Amino acid sequence: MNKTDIQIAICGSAGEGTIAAGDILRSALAGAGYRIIAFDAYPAEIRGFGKCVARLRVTTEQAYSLKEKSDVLVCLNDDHGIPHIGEVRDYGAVIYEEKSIVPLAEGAHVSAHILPGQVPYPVPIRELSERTTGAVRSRNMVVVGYIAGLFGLSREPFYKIVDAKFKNKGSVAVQNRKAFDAGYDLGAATFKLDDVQFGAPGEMFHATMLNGNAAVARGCLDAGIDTFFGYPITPATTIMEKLASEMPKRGKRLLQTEDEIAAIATTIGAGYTGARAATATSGPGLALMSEMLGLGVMAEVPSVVFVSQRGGPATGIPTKTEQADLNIALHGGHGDAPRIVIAPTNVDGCYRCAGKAFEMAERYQTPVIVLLDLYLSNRYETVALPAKSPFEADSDKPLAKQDLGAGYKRFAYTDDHVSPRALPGMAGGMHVVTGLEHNELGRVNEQPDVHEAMSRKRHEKLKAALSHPDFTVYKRFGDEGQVDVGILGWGSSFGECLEAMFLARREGIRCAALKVVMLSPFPVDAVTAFLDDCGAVLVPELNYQGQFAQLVQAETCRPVHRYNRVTGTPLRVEDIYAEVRRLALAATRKAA
Amino acid sequence: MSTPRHHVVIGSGVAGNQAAETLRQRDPESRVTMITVSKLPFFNRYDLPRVFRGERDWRKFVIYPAEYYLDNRIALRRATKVVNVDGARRTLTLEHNETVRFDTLLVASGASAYMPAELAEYQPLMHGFGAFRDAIAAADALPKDGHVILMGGDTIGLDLGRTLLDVGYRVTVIAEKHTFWPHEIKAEERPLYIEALAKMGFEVIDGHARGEIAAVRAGAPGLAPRRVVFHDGSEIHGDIVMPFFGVAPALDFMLGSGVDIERGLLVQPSLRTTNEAIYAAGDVCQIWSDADKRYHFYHGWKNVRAMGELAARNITGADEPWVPIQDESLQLSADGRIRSPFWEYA
Amino acid sequence: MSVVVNLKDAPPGSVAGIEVAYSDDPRDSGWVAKNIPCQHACPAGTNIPAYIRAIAEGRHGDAYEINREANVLPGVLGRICSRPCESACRHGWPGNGEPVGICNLKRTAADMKHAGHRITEKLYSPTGKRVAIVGAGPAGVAAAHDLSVLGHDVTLFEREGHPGGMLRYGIPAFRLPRDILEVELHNALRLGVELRLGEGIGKGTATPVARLLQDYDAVLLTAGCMAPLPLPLEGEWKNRDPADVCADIEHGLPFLMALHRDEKKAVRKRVAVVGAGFTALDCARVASRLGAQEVIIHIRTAEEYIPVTKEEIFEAKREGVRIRGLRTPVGIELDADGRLTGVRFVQNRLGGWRDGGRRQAIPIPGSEFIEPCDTLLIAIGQKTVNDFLDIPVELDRWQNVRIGENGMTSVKGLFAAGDYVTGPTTVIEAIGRGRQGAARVDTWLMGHPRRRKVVRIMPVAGPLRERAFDFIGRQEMPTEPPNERIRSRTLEVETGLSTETSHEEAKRCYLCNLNYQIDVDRCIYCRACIEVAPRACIKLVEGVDMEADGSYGKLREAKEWNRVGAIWIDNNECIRCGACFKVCPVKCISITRNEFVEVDQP
Amino acid sequence: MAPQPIYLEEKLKEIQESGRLVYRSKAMPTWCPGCGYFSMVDGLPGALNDLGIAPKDTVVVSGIGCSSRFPFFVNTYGFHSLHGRALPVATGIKTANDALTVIVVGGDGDGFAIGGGHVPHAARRNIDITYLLFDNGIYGLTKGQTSPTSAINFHTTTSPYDNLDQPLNPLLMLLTYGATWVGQAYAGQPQQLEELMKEAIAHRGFSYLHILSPCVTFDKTDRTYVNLGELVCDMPPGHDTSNLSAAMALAMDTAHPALGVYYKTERATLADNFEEIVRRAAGDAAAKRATG
Repeated sequence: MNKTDIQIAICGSAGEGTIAAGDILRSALAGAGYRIIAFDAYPAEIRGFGKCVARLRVTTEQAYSLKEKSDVLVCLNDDHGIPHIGEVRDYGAVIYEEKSIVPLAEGAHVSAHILPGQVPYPVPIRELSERTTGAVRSRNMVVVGYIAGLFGLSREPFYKIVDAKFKNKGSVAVQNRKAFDAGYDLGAATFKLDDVQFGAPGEMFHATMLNGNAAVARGCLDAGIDTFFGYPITPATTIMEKLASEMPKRGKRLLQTEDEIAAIATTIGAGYTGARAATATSGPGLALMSEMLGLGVMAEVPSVVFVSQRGGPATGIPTKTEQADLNIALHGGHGDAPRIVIAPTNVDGCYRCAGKAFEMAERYQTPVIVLLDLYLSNRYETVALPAKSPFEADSDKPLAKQDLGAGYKRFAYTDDHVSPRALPGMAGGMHVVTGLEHNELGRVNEQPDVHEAMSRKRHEKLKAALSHPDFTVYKRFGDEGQVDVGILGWGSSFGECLEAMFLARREGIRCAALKVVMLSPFPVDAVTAFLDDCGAVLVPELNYQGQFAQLVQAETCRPVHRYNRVTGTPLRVEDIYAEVRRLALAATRKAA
Repeated sequence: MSTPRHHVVIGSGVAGNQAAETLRQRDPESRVTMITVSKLPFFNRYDLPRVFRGERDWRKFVIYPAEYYLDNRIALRRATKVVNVDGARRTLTLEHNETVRFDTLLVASGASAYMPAELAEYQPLMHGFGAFRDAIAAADALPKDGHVILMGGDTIGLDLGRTLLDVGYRVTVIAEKHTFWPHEIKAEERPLYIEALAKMGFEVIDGHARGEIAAVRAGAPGLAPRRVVFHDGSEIHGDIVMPFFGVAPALDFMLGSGVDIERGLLVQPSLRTTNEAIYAAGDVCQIWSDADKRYHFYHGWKNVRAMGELAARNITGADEPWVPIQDESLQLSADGRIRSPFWEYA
Repeated sequence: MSVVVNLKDAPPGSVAGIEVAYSDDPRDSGWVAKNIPCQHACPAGTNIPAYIRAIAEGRHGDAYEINREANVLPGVLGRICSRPCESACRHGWPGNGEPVGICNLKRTAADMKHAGHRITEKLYSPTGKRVAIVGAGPAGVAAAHDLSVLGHDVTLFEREGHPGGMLRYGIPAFRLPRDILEVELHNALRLGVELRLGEGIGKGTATPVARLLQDYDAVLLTAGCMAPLPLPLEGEWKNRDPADVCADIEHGLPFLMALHRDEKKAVRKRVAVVGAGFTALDCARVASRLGAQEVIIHIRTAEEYIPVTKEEIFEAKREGVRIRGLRTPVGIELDADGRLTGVRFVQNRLGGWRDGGRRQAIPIPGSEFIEPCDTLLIAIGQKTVNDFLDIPVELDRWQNVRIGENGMTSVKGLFAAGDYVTGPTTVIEAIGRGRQGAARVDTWLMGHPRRRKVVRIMPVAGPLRERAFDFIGRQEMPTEPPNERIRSRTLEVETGLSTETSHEEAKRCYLCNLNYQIDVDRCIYCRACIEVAPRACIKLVEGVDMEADGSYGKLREAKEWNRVGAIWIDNNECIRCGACFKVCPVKCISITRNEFVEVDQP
Repeated sequence: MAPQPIYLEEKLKEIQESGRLVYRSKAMPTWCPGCGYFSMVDGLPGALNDLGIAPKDTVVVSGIGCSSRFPFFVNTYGFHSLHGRALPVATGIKTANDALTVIVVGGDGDGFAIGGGHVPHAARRNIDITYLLFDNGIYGLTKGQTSPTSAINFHTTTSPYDNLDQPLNPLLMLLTYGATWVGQAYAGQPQQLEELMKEAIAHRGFSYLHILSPCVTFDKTDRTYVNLGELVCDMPPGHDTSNLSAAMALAMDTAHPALGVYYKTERATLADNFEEIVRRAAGDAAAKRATG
């Protein structure tokens, strides 16, 4: 049985259907039983002349990140395709538009840049589209068909996806099938010179293909979300879009507010009533929400905020990925405002963190921030989701009957620092929540000892989250015991860390990796123990400051080596590995 | 000149590659671009019969590794077709609508199989042998112990025929005036050579006796897939039919370039065409011979390679005339075997 | 859309209820001249897009009539035209594919028109003037037709037994069936033209030219170009015509003419033809049919440069004809019995360019060689003969009669036209020249030109095409199998397009007479049109060059927003696919049909 | 009507000699081909040119959104600020330097959703700026969600069961908020658009021009060129632009959006009031105006 591990990149202008082509390819291949990791990059302009790249890695065994080199590159457009030719491996395929309709200067055509080891496949993409549909917009379907034909894939999964995708659009499905077939026939008739081989999918991987945002939405739904409020912002919008179509089906409510300030306010209002409520935003929105999050902390109202990070500050690079909102997530806002911050590392984690976030928000009566980033939000992976929701339907601290009535203290001091919460509508539970400092009853109180005690309560109650049931706070991979190099990673870039660790071990380096999912409260003991096992520790992350490295150093008082990139693109496995190798060599030299 | 000279070579065969290498050595600062319609880098065409021995991986046929082109700074542009050359402006247009400027141009586009006009309409029923994929397609169509009909039977075809016989196929040659091309054989010696073919294991049919070839047809159900029908009404059956009528220069793109063309590009003994910036080498050119006052084609990989080298030398300042280095005479050895200098490449 | 054109009522006003404009602005006439390359290339100025559109709409009769306005023999030209239009066709421009099969469609118009098709002739009132025309070849027939339409009494003199000239006596029947020729000649001449066959003119005849000048108000000489050029040989053959010496050597044109007078002609086994024109090819193909085993055409330059269509060369090759280049005959080899054994050639190299796009061939000294053959047909060209003239007429340096701008020779009332004036050309050119000659005679007789060419601009509701049409492949002309052809001297080689294939072919025409324009005042520069354009045909422009004749030249494109004066459709690049028209959000793109029409000038 | 040939070089000369190209930047607009915003970015240069306002004396301020890319395509001073915050930025500029011509451009989401809180205040203060509101009834930059002016039953990604919220009536709002010049134009009628821009800019006080425009990429059903082209109509004959009630009545007829000037009046501007306050502070009793 041939193992399949093929990465396809499709490159074109926004509006050429680049992303849609990637979507159809990955959906069809997932439908055929392969495992997929896919990530698209696209610009702020809707159409215009911006570049889009859709990449998908198709495997029979679980992979954790995209590969450095693609096996197949499709250039829908010369200008955008040329810079990407270098990412194709030797004997990989470069598929490109055969002819230009405008005269080109020397070197302006993809064919001028194909390296001697790569295999060129000129295709009359535009012509086939026009020939079959009379228009240019089916170029992407021609290309999808060509790939399927060239690599001998079955047509059926593609037909299924095309029909489903365009089922409400009249003749579009038929047109697109025609364009697909035209591409397929040409691909099948093309003499194949590359060595890209699709093996059979192997044991059918019965999975759903989701991107991070869709997984978040599924997690919300499985956790029984009641209300959602949001304001469109890249790259979080699709969470709302997904929920907008799904929640009403379950009788649940979603409101698009006029801005993020309103979004968090409404979320907290709903949370106050006992509803499971969430909002989703990105860095700029989180900044707007900071003040209101403080109210959530002070009022001990559960709320869930999904934050998908993008390049900042200000409007920054809004369609590029970055992990630079860790600090604002941990510390944003005024005053001592502790909150739970968790960061999934893959699409499956998005689902689990989303569901668990509602449990934690309720159990610890606090805002919970789930940190994603554009790379994870938009990354597609095939995941096997549980058939039945694994999340608790109600995580609220049980409220005993005797608690209610005249003596009811909404903010009572308790052993676990969590107070029993009464919801509007409960007889005898009436109380006032306020942003002002208050006593156990919720009455305004500015006494020094009260503020100190209440601050302690708000901080201490969160510690229990470090042992929240059925939740992976951290996890170690690779060699057990003492190792030369350890990699400490978080969030979306952990997949690259893991692949780099596997690579290092294949190269004979004693190496281990630790993923940290819960960032606040911080699992100090576990991380310290890991650091003590490692000769040197590398902390790769997608921000300039080393925000996570700072956190680790501050919490553990141990030195770490930072590896920071802010290119707007994901980390590269080879780069992380190079750092690991450097550290390992240094260790060997020191030992010698 | 502030920008480096740009040498463009059209064709990535023996002549083109030899020329590119020589240009790179003799003009180290220049840009060298090699343009070819082929998707494969330079491979050994003389090895193609190996396909019928089961060798299917094109990488085993390739002469140079990819790094060769990178190391030698030869920009190799594959799957790229030149459609037009403007000799006055020194530009060429590629089929995909890109314009490339050159300081010097070497046309080494070689030749493609010649197909007599009366057989042109039957081309879909025949298997070519010019490109790697043609060889694969022919091999795919041929069953074990199958029967190959070689029409014409030039030296390329006979060379393939030797391999086919060796591997155990049945091979029929329909001999006519292109048989043994490019060798010229006296009419009286011809029967001896035909006889020699038969000794080698070929089944030989004299096409002339049958009124030359009339048609190639698909086989009826239950019969062999192809049949060749002669004017005299007789026919023979086989699995594949392969035409070997010699070659014709591939130079459509040079029409309108202002460069003189008869059957090939007409060049001086220096291999220069009538445009001082444009040279030609290999099967595409007809070289003027002062000795017999005629234009000549020269064939065979040794000649072609020498032409590539000479053209590149003359492009870069030498002024040397062409001297053929491979003789073109066909011989019959004492034991009655045919020996062609074009077969001496192994 | 169906439009009935009625020129008699033309300007100003409307055509079939559609308001039209007429313009003689050089920008508009320049547009038509440049943008309809086929029509521009046609020596007769045939309105090609209009007739192809008619075929696309299934109106073959109308297509035939549109042809007939420029050329009275559409069925003939649809078979044997040299097709300068197709070389010019926009569909054949780089990147656009193959040219439209214009000539084949012309044949379709003739072959597929209704059996009871009625010919339209726009007759002028009788003038009472009498005109004699000498020579019933293509030029003479076209002139006779036009002059009779214009109301003159025409007498047409022809030396041979039938009208048609080269059409009948030069072109073999396998290319031009005689029934087709008969019908169209009859149609051209039946408006009262008096046809006098077997009547030579001039010296030694009953009808000297001087007499004609007395009896008629004007005389038009269209005597053609029927004398073969002698083969210039060297050495012992210098200034000798080998055809006079050896029975195996003949001049091609007399050979063909004799054959077409139904005289018995034969060739031997190995035929050599020297020459590079249609006559040489016809000789070779006839020789194949007469049983030759080897037919080789020897040419001085190379195949690339010879002035015949590629299709013609291909068909000849399929019939076994071979072409060998770069050789000039210099001598003849005879055996002891005086029979031909071979032709001595000298090897040529190519030289510079001659006028008319031909290459020069320069013999290489000392490179002589002999090609064995037993029949030689010489077809290196023709010239006019003037020895029949019984009155002095001024000649030019090629010994052709000299005519002035009014078409008249040095003798008052004596006009000349066609190949007789220009030297040998093509049939379509001869027809164009014949018509021009007729117009000049008419102008002289009436004292002023009676018709004038203007541009008619007619709005069109939408693109008449689909982008998908551009991907239809050229429909190849089906032919009889080579084996069948060789057995017959009259079996027409080309069998004609079918109804379906002709319809497909007609759809391929870009309809270059449609002018796409953007109303700059209404354009919002949104570039929706550019996005859908199939080529670089819509441009952001800052200026336009003006040509010396007052027409538009190249558009100057703007790269920066603040230099963009207008978005404009470059009609030179435009392939009339209509995509821009469909997509424009503010509907600022208009389509008009711009074409030359002749209007009366009272 | 008989066809009228268009002669390119005459048209180019007319456009080039007009001087309007000076007001364009070098950068080609990046909106989707066919976008209505093209007619606006073409109209403003014409308007400024006709008014003789030099590019250096003009500031174009915008927020975030498709239309807010506008400043990049005109050759004036420009300020591309944050989502919804264009009006306050413009207020600051105008307060600091009253000699500048300040034009605020923005879309329906920017102006009436996130920035909705700013609009009433800019209007009631009668700050002498021109607000060009490009209304396509959708969020374009975030790829097609409902906006505050989206029609009822409009289907978007965030209203998969259709939008059921009543759309705002910006014209009515602005009339209510106290804008002193209110008009409406349509992207598909570029000449009129340009005329109205000119009048709005020339107006002394807060002028609000509402411009109907299609989003050709995300709205294929509602505000298309075809639909808008059929709906829009001329001002009723004899409309009295000084009659606020008549203007409001007209603004309420959203089924037939009339194009032209709805209402205009003269009132002290923010700058006037600044000056008045300065005078009052200086004790100039004579400067006290009747406020009635």
